[in-house]
Formats: sequence, structure tokens, C-alpha cells
Amino acid sequence: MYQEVILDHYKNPHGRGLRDGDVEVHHVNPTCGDEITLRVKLDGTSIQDISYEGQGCSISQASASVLNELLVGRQVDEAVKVQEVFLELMQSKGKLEPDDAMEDVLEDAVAFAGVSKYPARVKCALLSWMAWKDATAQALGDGAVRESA
Amino acid sequence: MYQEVILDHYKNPHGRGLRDGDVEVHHVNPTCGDEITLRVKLDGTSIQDISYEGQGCSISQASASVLNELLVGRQVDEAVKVQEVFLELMQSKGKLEPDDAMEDVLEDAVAFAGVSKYPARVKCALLSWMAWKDATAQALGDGAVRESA
Amino acid sequence: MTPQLPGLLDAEAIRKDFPVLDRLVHDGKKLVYLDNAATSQKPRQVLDALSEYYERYNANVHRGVHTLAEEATALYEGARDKIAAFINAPSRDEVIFTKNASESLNLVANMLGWADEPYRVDSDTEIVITEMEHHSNIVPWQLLSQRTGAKLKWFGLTDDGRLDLSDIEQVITEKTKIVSFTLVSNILGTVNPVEALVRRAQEVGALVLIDASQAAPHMVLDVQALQADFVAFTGHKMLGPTGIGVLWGRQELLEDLPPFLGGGEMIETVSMHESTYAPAPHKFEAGTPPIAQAVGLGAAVDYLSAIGMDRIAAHEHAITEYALRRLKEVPGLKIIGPDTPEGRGSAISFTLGDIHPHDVGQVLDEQGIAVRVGHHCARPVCLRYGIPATTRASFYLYSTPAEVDALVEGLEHVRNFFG
Amino acid sequence: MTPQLPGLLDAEAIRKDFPVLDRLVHDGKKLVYLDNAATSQKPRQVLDALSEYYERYNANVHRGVHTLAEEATALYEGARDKIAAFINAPSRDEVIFTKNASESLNLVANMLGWADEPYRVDSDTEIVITEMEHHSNIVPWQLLSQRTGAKLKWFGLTDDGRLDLSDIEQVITEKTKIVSFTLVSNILGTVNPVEALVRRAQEVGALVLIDASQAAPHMVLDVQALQADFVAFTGHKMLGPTGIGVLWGRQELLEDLPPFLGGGEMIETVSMHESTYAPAPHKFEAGTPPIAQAVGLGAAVDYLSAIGMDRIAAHEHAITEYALRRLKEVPGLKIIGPDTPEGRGSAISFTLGDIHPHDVGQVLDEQGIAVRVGHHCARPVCLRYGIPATTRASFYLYSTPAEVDALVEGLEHVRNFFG
Ligand SMILES: Cc1ncc(COP(=O)(O)O)c(C=O)c1O
Ligand SMILES: Cc1ncc(COP(=O)(O)O)c(C=O)c1O
Repeated sequence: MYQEVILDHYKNPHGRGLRDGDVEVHHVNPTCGDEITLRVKLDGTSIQDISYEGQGCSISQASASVLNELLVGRQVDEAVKVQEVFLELMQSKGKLEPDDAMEDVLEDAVAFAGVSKYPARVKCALLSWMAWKDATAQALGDGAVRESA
Repeated sequence: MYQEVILDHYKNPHGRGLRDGDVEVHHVNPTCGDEITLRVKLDGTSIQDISYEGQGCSISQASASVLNELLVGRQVDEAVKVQEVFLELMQSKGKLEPDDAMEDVLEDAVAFAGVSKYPARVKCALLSWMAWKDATAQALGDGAVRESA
Repeated sequence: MTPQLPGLLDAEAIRKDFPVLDRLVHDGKKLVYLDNAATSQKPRQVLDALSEYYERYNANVHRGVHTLAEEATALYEGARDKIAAFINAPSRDEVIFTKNASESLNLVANMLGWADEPYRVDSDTEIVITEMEHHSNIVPWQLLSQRTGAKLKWFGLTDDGRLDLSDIEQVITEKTKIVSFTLVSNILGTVNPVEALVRRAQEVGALVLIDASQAAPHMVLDVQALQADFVAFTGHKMLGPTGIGVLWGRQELLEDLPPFLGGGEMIETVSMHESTYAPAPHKFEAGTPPIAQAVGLGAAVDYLSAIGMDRIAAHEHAITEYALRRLKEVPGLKIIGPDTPEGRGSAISFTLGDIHPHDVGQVLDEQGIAVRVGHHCARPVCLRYGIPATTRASFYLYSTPAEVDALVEGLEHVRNFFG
Repeated sequence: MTPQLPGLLDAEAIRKDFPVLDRLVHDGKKLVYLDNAATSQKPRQVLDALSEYYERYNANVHRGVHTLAEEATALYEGARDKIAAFINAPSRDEVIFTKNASESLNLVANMLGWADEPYRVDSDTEIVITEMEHHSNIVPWQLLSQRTGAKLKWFGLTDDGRLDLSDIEQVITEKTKIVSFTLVSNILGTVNPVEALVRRAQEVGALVLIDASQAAPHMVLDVQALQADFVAFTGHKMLGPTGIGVLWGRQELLEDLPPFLGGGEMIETVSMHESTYAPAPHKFEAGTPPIAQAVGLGAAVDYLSAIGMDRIAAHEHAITEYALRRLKEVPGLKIIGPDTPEGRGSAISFTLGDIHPHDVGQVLDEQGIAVRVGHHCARPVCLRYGIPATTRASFYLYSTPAEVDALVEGLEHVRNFFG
């Protein structure tokens, strides 16, 4: 499960550290103690920044780094679609072989396909993504993002 | 376990029916519902009568009949000894082979040796004997019989 | 010769799966096992599932990242999926593993005792059961009643062994918080009218708990069709191992109701000052669960489903019909409970003249025939019918008409013996 | 080469009895099972006892008059005799079978909650535990405290992983009704000072419950020597099946205290209006007990006793000493808990630099090495030491120095991988 890509993100995380943001959330995975504090900064519906700090395993750390790399600069609705595809992949229990279309959407995040075989680790991979979804919904002040969950 | 002797006592019980007595007791075996009402009549320390009525299986019925046959007419202290030997036999889990001495004491009651192998039935065989012991102790109004339990 | 009855399974083929049925007792007598209402025998498939679990996968479940822990978790949770499908549960998360049906029943009683409104059972409220319950569906409610002050009420029985619902409006009232009853009586064999009871309970807003211990092994059990709130049953009576039971409960109730046993596995997060609880079913599964036993029960429902619960029910119906007919030929035999095959399961209780059931059972045993005698953990039924005990023969998918014949012959022998 | 350590058992011979230890994982890696504190593996002798029970004797216990019922009862009650002897109980009737240690602990908490004076826990009284308890010895007391208003207090920990008893007189007071603590910590490995705790509890008249879940498998357990009132442990950690636990309690307490679960087997007589209860242990064993599991646990203690608990303890001590020495060689590794072999069991928790335990565990698993990672159901210990989780290696009678070497090598690999 430890793809080179994941290890790279773990060792050299993108956009780590807390910066200015519109909303801050704190999410915890109670079963393993992984934690993340995450801030989103929007410009209208465009994602200006996702900054974060946390502790946890390589999977949760790398996943936050990928999230940052993949979503910053996008429109929220595009980003939500990426998040949905990632969620689908993570819930696939290793049974989903990412095709080209999926790779186009997820880029580095396809490296997490192997993690989906490990139920205990899926939550680690999803932690930052769930935190981001929550923060974004709050920042937009409506249920739009929440609904598409 | 159903020795001829036991079946005989079951079909033709000795001294069944309630007659005049000094003390009456009612004992129940809660696990199987066997019941006995038993009266003792003493003349000093000599057992004049043991009368009883009850419902229950052949073992409990036959055992009451044997009790009556064996103990009526005896001195209480002799009877207590018989009772103790019977108790020992019944608690032997089928491991005690009655010898001549025991047969002399227990007479027909040695037929119950086989019952001692069946834990569920030992209580049936002992029901009337425990009732008798209780009634006798009450009739004597002291702890003498109780103590030797 | 034993007749061929319509609806019978190929019991000879099935019996090959059950090693214990080859047992000889009392110096070479073939075992005739008619004590299935007490516990069923286990097919090789279940025993193999147990051995395979211990020999290849054994580990503690949940939270492990090593291979065995993940495999064991998948097997344990996979068993939950199987049980959920077997009872047509809307969600797998509604299936709680307990140690037996008794724990399942006590679990509900305790949840309600500690619950907040609107579920809370207290001194202003009433609990309703029936006179034909197993002690495991009586004593928990007596304890709850003593401990909360709630009033315990019950439905009585008719002379022919059915629930007397004539006073249903007086028994189940606006004060009733819970109605708990058995789907099939373990002593009388009676199948109870679920619909009437559920309808009345719903009218007054009471919860319904169904004790399906004698139903799950023998018929199609569809918790959605039953419309109950909770359904309890036990593994060892349905080809599964000892040491496992099930409580099914409606999701929103399981969310709202408080936990019962506290400990590992049932928590979300713990500090010395306070704890929060995992979502159901884990909230109600404190400690290391009966992992191997769940796997074994999963194999048992696979076995039952492969044959088909409807076909098993038809087989038992045919056997029961035949048994009732044959038993009525025995002089002095009186059936306690419904004496026709309609609306009853395959447990048949009876008395035989004034021969005590202990004697009946013992003499049958000497011929290799295993029946149960006593009050069958339903003593109020014996009190109701003024008898100290009954003899009970109970059948299952591997029972044959020849075994019924053996029983009837055995009873003739009993009569002669004590005659 | 791996050294020959004094006190080692012939683990190679022992390992032949454990089928799972031949398992290969991840395409042919030999399984190195170091998760024994979570659950132990089972020897063939235990699996054979289970199979034999189901294939020859299976029946429901107590009250049956047929052969199988009598044989099954003798086996089940025989298992009780074996456990009683194993823990040196003064009487077999003091041994209660439960489903796991968690139920045993909850059972005591509930008995005390419903008890009459002088045992009753209520809002004027206090409960004492420790900060190193397993969640199963924390949550039941939190629930009891919430439900009765009793105050929950606890002993904190020293920096080197031992109980801080410096304030024992303030923690255990005249108001204390129960002191419940673990004999051996499942996360730190610490062996606790029973005598000091029991002495103080006796001074103030409090009852003592000892959680021996991590002790019973590994050392001589003598309930009389401990001088406790209750001792709880679990079958699956001591070579036995899942689905069975034990509570030992002093006879006079078991007589005085009220029942917990109600149902079949635990009663003396039942009517709709009231019930009376059987004497202990049956009073606390509602419903069909874990019959096969008790038989399996009996076989497990036979196996342990044949080797000798003192020799098993010596073996584990040698392995632990070696493991501590070798682990200290790993750069960045920090032991959480006592770091010398004195006064500790064979579970060793550690952190490895800032590599998260999940990653440590996963990479070890890829090499076939099974350890546990997380808070080990003792989250307050992690909070106390300011760490999110630990990696834990835990040994048993079949563990070898070569497995310690494999662990140390594996950890080197982990360091390189994430370095
Ligand atoms: C110290 C301790 N207490 C209690 C338990 C609970 O045992 P079980 O999960 O079998 O109930 C465990 C094991 O998980 C333990 O290590
Ligand atoms: C109707 C009914 N309910 C409950 C039970 C209790 O099941 P268990 O003993 O497995 O808890 C039984 C069986 O004994 C039963 O027949």
C-alpha cells in the first residue's frame, strides 16, 4: 500500500502549516487518534488555499498533502467532484481498478487505491478530505456541499 | 437403575397415606417439582409411624416407601445411622459398591445404588429422607439430629 | 413400515452431515435425538468453519493492522452480513451479537430501564409478557419491574394452549412501554399471533420485543414482516455453536438507547472523566466478541439457507403431523398444547397417565431415545395446567418418521414397565 | 545467531501444537505472531476438545435425563472443576462462567449497583480504579457512577509506568466500596502491587476486584494468595476459545449479592408473580452457558498446567528480558512502561521516533510480523504520556528469541522505509 507517491507526499508535504483562512475545523479519528486542523480560504467559489496541521500516520499525512495539491486553485464544484471520486475509490475495498478517466481526475490520489483494501486505514486516508468538506460547507454557509455527500 | 425392588415399592408403597403424627413437614424439589408431605409420630425416642403423601417419580415414591419400611419401629439414633449410610450411598456417584455390612443396614435401600450415577435423580431419592430428618429434628425439638447431618 | 410423508426432506442425506447422530448409547443403542428444542446438533460444515477459523485466522478483531486481525475482522463482520440477510434486516448494523438469547432479552430490559423518555420504563409504566414465556423472557422483566417499580402484566392461556387475547385492550394500555412475547412456545409448540399483538402495541405506542429462539431455527424469519422493534434468538438451537446469540433492533432505537455492558470495542473515545460510545452494533458489544462462534453461526445459516427455511418448515410440519397422529394412539397420553399441526411448531409436550416424566425420560433414554422432561424453563405453563412437568419430544430437519415410530414404541415400553 | 537464554521452554516442540503458527502471510512470509496480549493462539488439544464435544456429546446442560445431556453436564461442570483448581479457588461453586472478562467486570459493577447494604454503591460512596485500566475496567465503573451518583476516583501513573500510590490514603477512603485494578497492564506490561492495594482496601472495608486478564495466561494465579474478593479473566488470551470468561468471587459475597442477568438456569423456582434464584454459580449464569467453550477452556488449562505456569512465566521472563535488551538497540525507540524485566509482564509498548504506530504495524505486517498498534483499549495511558498510540509486541509460551530478532530487524526496515 505504501506507493512511492504516498511516501513522497508524506516526506515532503504540500502546503503544510496553518495560514490565513475563512473557516477552521478540527477533525479526529477516535479509533486511532489521528488529528487534523484545517483551514479553507475561498474567493467566491474558487479555492484560494487549504492549509493544515496535524498528527497521524503516513497515510493521513500524505492524503492531506495530495488534497492540497489537487484542490487548491479549483472551483468548489469541481473540487467536490474530485472528493466524490476519491471517496468512491476509498470505499471500494480494493475492488476498483482505477481507469484512465479516474486517473485524470485523481492524479496522485490514485496511489491510495491500495489503501482501500485495509479497512482500518481507509479512515486515515479520508480524514483530511472529510475535514475539507466540512470546512467548505461552513465557509459557503449552506448545505450545497453537504448534500452531495 | 430401575431395580425390581424399586419398581415393587413404587407399585405397592409401604405405609403411604397421611396418619396421625407429632410433626408434619412439606418438602419440594424445585428443579423437578417432586413434592412430599410427611408426618412422624414418636414415642419418646422410638419411631411409631412415618406417614406420607406426595407426587413425584418412581424413585422418589419408592424411596419414601423404603424409608417407611426401614425406619418405623426403630430408635431415632439407629434410624439416623441408617439415614447417614443411605446419604453416603446416594452421594457416591455410582462409585460405591455396597458391601455386606452396608446391605445389612440398608436392606431394600441398597437397590438405589444405581441411582447415585444419575445426578438429576439423586435428589428424588433423597427427598423423603431429608423430609424425615427435618420432621424428626422438629419433633425432638432440638438440634441433635440436625447436627449429625 | 414408516410411511413416506409429503414435504419431507432427504433426511438420510442430511444426517450424514451430523457426526453425533451416529452415536450409540447404552451399549449399542442408536441415538434417537428428539431434544432439539433444548439445543440442535451441529453439521460438519459448522465444525469445519470453527476449526478453520482457529487454525488459520484466529486474531482479535477490529483495529488490528496485521493480516490475521484483518482476516478475522472480515470473517466476524461477514458473519454479521450473513445473519442480517438471513433475517432480512434492513441494515447489517442492526444485528448485535450476544452470548445467547437470554442476554439479548436482558439487554433490551436493561436498555429500557436506563433509557431516557420516551422509552424509559419506570414506576408509572407497564411491561407486558405472556404466561407461556421461557424463564429467560420472564425473569429479566421481573427484575426490571422490581428495580424500577414498573408493573408487570401478562396474557394468560386458553385450555388448548394458546394465548388468551380476549382482554388485550386491558392488558396492553397507554401505560405499556414494552410488549415481549415468544413467537413459538418452547413447551407448548404454539405459534403466537404476532400481528394482533403488534397492532395493539403500535396503537398505544409500546415497543415490541419478539423472542424468536424457537422460530429462527425452524421457519423463515423476516424481521421487517414481523414489524417488531427487537427480535432475539440464540445460535445453538439453529445448528450454530454454543456461546452466541443475536439481538436485532431497529436502527433509530439502537441509536437512542443507552449501552448496557461497558468496555473495549463499544467505545468511541475514553478518558478517565468521560467516554463516548461507538455507533450500533458495536455500542452493545463490549469486550472481545464471540468471534469464532459468530463465524460458526454464519456457517450454520449458510447451511440452513442452502436447504431453504421454507422446506425445513415443511419437513417439520410433516413430521409434527405424523407425530401428533401416532402419539394420540398411545393410551393415556395427553398432549399439552395444540394437538393439531396447525399454528404450532415441532415441539410436542405430553403427559403419560400418571407416570412421572422423569421416569418416562429415563426409560426412553435406556432405549437410546433422548427427550427432555421437566418444566422446560416455562414453569408457569405447568402451574397453569396443574401438572408437575411434561415429557417433550422436539424435531428438526434431520428428524425422520422412523424416529417418531421409535418414540411411540419406546412409550409403549414405558407403559408396560410401570404398568 | 540467536542466543540460548536460561529458562526457555522448548518452544519448537510447543509450536507444533499450534496449527496457525505454520501460517504464511503476504506471499510466503512466515507468521511471527507477537499479538498475544490481544488474543492467544489455540493448541490442537483445545480444538480437539471442541470438536469432540460437538461430535459426541453435544446437548443442553442441567436437568436432562438423557445420556448426552448427562455427559455434556459432566463435561461442563468438569471444566468448572479444572478452572477452580487452576486458580486455587476454595470452592468450585465460586467459579462463574461469563462470555469474556468484560462481562465479568460488568457483572461485579452491576451486582454492587443493585446490592443491599453493606455492599451497595450509591451517591454517598466511592469507586476506585487506576489510570492504567483496560477500557473494560473503566467504562463499567463510569456507567455505575453515572447511574448511582457514586464518585469515581483513580490512581495516577508515575513517569516510568507504575501506579503512583503516594496518595493511597486519600484515594481509598472510608467511603470506598470497591477497588478494581488490573494485576498486569495490557499496555505497559506493569505488574501491580496487589498487597498494598488489598491491605488498604481491607483497612477501610472496601471490596477488591482484580482484573487478571493479562495475568491468568502468564503466571501462577492463586486467588487465595491474592486475598481479593473477585478475580476476572478471559478465556481467549489463555489458549481457550473466544466466547468465554471467568469471574471468581468469594462464596459469601456470591450468596449475598443479587443476580444480574435473569433467565433459564439461574432460577430455583419461577412463577409469574415471583422467582427465587439458584445458589451460585448458577445464579449468575442465565441462559444456555458457553458449554463447548468451557470444555475448551478446561482443555486449555490442562495444557498450561501440564507445562507448568511457573515454567511459562520463566520462559516469558527470559524472552522479555532479551526483547527489552534488543529493542533498546533500535535508534529512536522509546519503551512506554517499565523498561527493565523486573515487575513486568511480557507485553512491551514502544514508540519509534515520530513514525506513527499504524505505519510501524503495517510495514511489520508486510514482513509477516503481527504486532498491535493503537491505544490498546487503554487510551488514558496514551493521554497520560502524551502520545497518540503505541506499537505493542507481546509474547507467550511459544515465542522464541528468533522472533524477537525478526521484530528488531523488522523495525530497522521500518526506519529505513520512513527515514
Ligand atoms: C487487562 C485487560 N482487561 C480486560 C480485557 C478484556 O477482555 P475481553 O475483551 O476478553 O472481555 C483485556 C483484553 O482485551 C485486558 O487486556
Ligand atoms: C423460547 C425460548 N426463549 C429463550 C431461550 C433461551 O435461550 P438461551 O438459553 O440460549 O439463552 C430458549 C431456550 O432455552 C427458548 O426456548
